[in-house]
Amino acid sequence: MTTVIIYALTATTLFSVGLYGFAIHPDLIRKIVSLNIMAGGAFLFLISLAYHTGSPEVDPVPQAMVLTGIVVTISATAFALCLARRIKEKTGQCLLEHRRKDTET
Amino acid sequence: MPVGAPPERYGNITVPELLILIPFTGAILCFLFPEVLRRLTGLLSAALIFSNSAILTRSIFQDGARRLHLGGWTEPLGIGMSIDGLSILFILLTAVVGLLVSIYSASFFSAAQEQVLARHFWPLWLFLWGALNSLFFVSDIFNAYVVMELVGISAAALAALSGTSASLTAALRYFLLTMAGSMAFLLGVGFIYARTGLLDMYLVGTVADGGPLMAMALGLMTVALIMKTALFPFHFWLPPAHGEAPAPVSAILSGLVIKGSFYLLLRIWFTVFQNSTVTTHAAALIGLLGLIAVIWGSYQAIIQTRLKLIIAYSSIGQVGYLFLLFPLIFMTPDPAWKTEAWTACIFQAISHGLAKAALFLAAGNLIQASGTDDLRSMRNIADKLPMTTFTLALAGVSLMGLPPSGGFVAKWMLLQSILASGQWWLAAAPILGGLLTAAYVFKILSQSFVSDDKKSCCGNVSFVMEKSALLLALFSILIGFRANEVIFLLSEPVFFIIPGGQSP
Amino acid sequence: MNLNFWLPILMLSSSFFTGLIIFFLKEESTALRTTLNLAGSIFKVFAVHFMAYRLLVLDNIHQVSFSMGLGFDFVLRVDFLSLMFLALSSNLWLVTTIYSVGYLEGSPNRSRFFGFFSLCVTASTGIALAGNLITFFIFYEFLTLVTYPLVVHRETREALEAGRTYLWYTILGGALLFLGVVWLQVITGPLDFVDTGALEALGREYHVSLCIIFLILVMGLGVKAALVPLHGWLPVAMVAPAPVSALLHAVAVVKAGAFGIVRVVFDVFGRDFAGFLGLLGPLAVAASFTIIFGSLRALSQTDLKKRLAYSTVSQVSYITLGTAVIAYFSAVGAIVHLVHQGIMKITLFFCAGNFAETLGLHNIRDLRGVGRRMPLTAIMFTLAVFGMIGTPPMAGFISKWYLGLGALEGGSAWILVILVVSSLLNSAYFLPIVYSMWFELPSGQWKTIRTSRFEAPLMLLVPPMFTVGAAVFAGLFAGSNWSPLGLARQIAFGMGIYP
Amino acid sequence: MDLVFDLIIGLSLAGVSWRIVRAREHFQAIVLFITFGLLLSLAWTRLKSPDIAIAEAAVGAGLAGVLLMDTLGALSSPRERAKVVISLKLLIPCLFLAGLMAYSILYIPEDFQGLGIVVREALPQTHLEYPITAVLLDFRGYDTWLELGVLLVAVLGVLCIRRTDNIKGTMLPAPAEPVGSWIVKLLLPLMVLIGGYLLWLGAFAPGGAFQGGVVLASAGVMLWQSGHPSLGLMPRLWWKILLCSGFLSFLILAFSSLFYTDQLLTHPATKTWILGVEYAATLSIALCLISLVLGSPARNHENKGV
Repeated sequence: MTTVIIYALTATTLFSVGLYGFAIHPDLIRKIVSLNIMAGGAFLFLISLAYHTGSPEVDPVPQAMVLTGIVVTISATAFALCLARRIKEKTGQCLLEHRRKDTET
Repeated sequence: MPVGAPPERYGNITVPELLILIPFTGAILCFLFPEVLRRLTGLLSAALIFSNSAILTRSIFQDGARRLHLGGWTEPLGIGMSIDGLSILFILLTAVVGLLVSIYSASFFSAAQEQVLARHFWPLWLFLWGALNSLFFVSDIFNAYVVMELVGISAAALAALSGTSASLTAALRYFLLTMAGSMAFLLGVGFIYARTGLLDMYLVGTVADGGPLMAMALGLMTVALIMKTALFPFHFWLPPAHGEAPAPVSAILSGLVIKGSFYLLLRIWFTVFQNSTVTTHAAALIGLLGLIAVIWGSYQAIIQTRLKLIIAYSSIGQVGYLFLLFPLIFMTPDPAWKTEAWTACIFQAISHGLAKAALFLAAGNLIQASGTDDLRSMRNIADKLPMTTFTLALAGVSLMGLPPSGGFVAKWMLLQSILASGQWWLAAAPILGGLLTAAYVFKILSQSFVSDDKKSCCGNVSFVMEKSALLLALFSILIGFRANEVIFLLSEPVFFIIPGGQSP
Repeated sequence: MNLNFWLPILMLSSSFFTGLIIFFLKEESTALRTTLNLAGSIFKVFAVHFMAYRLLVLDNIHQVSFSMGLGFDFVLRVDFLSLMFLALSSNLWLVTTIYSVGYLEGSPNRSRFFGFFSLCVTASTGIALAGNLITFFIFYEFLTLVTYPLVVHRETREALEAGRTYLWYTILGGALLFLGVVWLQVITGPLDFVDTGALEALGREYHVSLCIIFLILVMGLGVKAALVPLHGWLPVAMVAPAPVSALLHAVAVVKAGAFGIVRVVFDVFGRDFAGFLGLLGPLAVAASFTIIFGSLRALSQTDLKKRLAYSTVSQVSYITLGTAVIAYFSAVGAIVHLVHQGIMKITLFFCAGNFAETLGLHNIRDLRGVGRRMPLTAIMFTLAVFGMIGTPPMAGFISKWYLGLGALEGGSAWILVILVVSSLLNSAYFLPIVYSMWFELPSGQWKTIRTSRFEAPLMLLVPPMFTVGAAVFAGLFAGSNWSPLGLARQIAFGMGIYP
Repeated sequence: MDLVFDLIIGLSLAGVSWRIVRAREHFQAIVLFITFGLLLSLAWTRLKSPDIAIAEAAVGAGLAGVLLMDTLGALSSPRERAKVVISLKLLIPCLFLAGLMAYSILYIPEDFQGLGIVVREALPQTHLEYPITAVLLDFRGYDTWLELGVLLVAVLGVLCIRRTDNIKGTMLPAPAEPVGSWIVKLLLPLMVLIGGYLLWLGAFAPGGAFQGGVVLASAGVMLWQSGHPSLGLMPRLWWKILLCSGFLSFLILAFSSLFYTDQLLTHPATKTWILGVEYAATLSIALCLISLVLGSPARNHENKGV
């Protein structure tokens, strides 16, 4: 039980730290990294549950979910990074804040 | 009695799975085919999906809700799909908007400079359509997460379609927020699994009780979905994302995609958490946010000067109405009025979806004709594009909630249940919101009554584009006459649970 | 074919589809447009008379109702009151159409104008036919929508401003009405106009809510009926072309509000019950205040149409006033004034339009001696003015007479004072115009805007002749059963109001 | 002893994540992120989830690291300093959230069961012996299908942003100084072998389509980075078909299942099917990941405005 608690606590901490990072960083790449930390937290939470079934064998369903989740996250990350690079190419910046100037022109 | 899995009925031969298979097949084919064939494939798929949706609607209407077990594995082991009155309404909305938007796009993207866009539009749009359809069938919380990601990526890619720096930034902002929401949702799935060890919505619904784990899960999932639906404090991503995309994409995003996450929110609140104690404070808070959204969004719409931005801000306001449902359901004692509030909300979602899509398509016509969507370019269009002006007017009527449109039916029922529940503070939404809506709708329309001598107008707009926008606007009016059918679809025999304890 | 069902539908569609078709006509196809318009309006006039025959002589009940699925039905039902309003709107539509064809000859955007014009008439037909408050509300909002383009028809900055003011007022009124209607529905369930008395059956605990609902409803309707202080839109909306003002003031917008108040008091709450709740006194006071205020404001106007507008503010409130007194004569007076005010006011606006269109006269000062140049118009104007003031034997006299009798009968003698003061004020702001038209010398050369064989184009002369004739006959033959007064009496009887 | 180990992993994960957020330089943050991925793999090994450990090592630390580094190179000078201040306005809600979640975690039931038992009971009815593979491919095959869809859509999205239909054309030109080609020559066959082995293993032991695909993807990226042209030789249509192959195989399964059974995605009674699906999925995962990693816009501006 303690193991589960430790890892679950770590997981929620990671999620919160990731959220914090997501919120404070104006820079796109740091936002995306923070999102990946959040994802890591969510995955760790699921896996700590998988471990905690009492039986010697680990619950396969959360593991399968996390495998799926990892693929989804890497796809999303790659897509977001591609967008960020394109924005950099177009505007020379890598921030979300220059929006107003653009919409007016 | 708590409501578990719905009965399984196989009295007929309709195949709901086709609604997922056809768009996905279409998307793959569009991706593999050379460009000349893509448009044809897209239109063909759209027509097929539409006809299948219609058939399925009829079947649900006659035989009631359905439950599928994918792979032949029953829950909790496998993934289920559920098709009930609620999902079929959204499926039908998607089918109608989707078909007309597809027809519109076939013409919209045919201009030479747009062809490069068409190449990417068709596969992404069909993927999105398939993802939306599977979202409306969803009955498993982890599956919901995957589907949402599918919706999110394809929607963000579509939002970036026009490739301007503004649209790219808007798309990325939207996507990052969606992704953060998905993470929160996934963690919420974890919390639910930690409490119940289940993933199927209906099973969780029957087992789940209160407790910190469930409360946390509810909180995380609600915030996640609220972000994706662009409720008030999280609304900032919507106007640029919807305003900068090409017209058919805006129509899809505003009309359908935000409805998808709202649909999931309904499922989470009223299926997954049907028995756990939801605090009335949380519901009231959401209602308050909805109220603020109605007023703030409409106000912002009034002060915009670009047509598409007005329409986009209007989405924030109109979506706010949907969230009034929560305080109404959880703070109203009388089940009859709960049902009414419920119907009002769904009606609002549907009529807004139709009207908003029509407005964006009409805005697309305007842009194609005059090259800009500045409100001043609307002068003279009454002569050149009477059909488009008419579309704007009809859809505007529905948004304002004037009779006999769908929006009217929604606001009518909404106000009625607000008054019946005695929560007076909520009445500000339909009344004040209606006034503000009228203000920006007439801000648009009054321009078309001005003839300008400087004839900057007009390029030609194809017949198909004008007609498909007009049809959508007409539907948004006519749905007001079909309230009975909608109410029936949301009623007991067809719908799994009626929120508010009217279940048998 | 079941005429009881189809006749109301036909009434609505005769103008509705005319309007829709006209939208899609080319600007140049004047002949086709005029034909359509006239065909539609003539059809409507015949249909109304046929319906009147069937209702009054054959006692057929015309009713259309289908469910909207919202706990209420969409009901069209013809009773005496709606018949009267229908007769008014269909006849005046016909004359106004003729007038507008002449008036707008050669001006731009005529398809749009006539399209919305027909829709506007559809809306007021619907308001007349509505069998319950919800159906009434539907058409009431429709009316708002379709009159806006008419108000801004001239497309000038001023017109757009006026349109905006008009919208703010009417949409606000619509929202209030919406709130009231929904609230009433929540308390009582579906409530047709024929179910008068249902509210009385409710327990005492509802009385406060009912009072608030009444207030909200009257405020919502009062915007269109131009009850002070909700009248602000009306003088501004004068920028619209003359036929629009005429229609707006005589049958469409203002009258819709007044008609609504009549419906609410008589058919929804029931007059006695409203009186029991203590609602009629304040209503009467509000109406009286409006009457006096409107007249006073009219005195200070120098623009002819503006003066007429304030006169409308004042005159329409006679209807409200009559509604608010519990007396047979007041009821009859209120109902008959619906018609009388309509035909007199439309005449005045037609004449004002003639002055403006042929000689470019807008200001009252410019009207000096116009009686010599345009005698026919001036005569009609004078007759209508006398009607407005309430000189026998004009129609206006009948209304005022009945209202006065009612005031005495209802024991509210102060209303009599109001009537007298108002008549004096009416004379004060109308008679100087008449005087200067006939007895003063023109200040300079007349500039001619439009030349024609007569003093004005025939199309502009015949309609006011028709309406002023109606006003005279309504007064002269008031005793007949078929006069507006006769009908009003029957309506009162139908409502269970006896002398 | 385990407990101490757990605590160390937990604390270092939290510490590293905080360092990532607080890092001044982007480059530093990304290096730390790769460390973070490795630490996570460690945690997963500890939690008896070797499959995820493999996946994380290959994706979290490997592909994501390559992606981020690559992007960083394209976006800005990696040593660029970000302004990192602690914002209490944001920190306090986050701490509050963390506190709430920590509190609710204490309520995880002692006798938590999960779905493990149900899966084990149903396992004999499938043709697979390894439960995770069974969950992925059979019990929850729909999820896997949609996951392949997400991968494919991400590739489509990248193509859309790049405004091209030809994935190969978008790839970065091979670096001027390729990774030492001898390493590639040594590692590549090994990785392909490992990938295939993992795939084969998946039927009865840790491993499977996903892990195999990820390892193959890493091999492919390495191959490209080394300047080897082999990937570019594949015909365009084949590339496309392989991209779709996983999704397509599920689609075919779905259609055919409609004919012989009444439930979608029901596997037929032979093992061939399920293996075919798995192989197709492996290939398309590998190819999609390669396309995603290599298909981002070029760091040089030669393609600007395409």
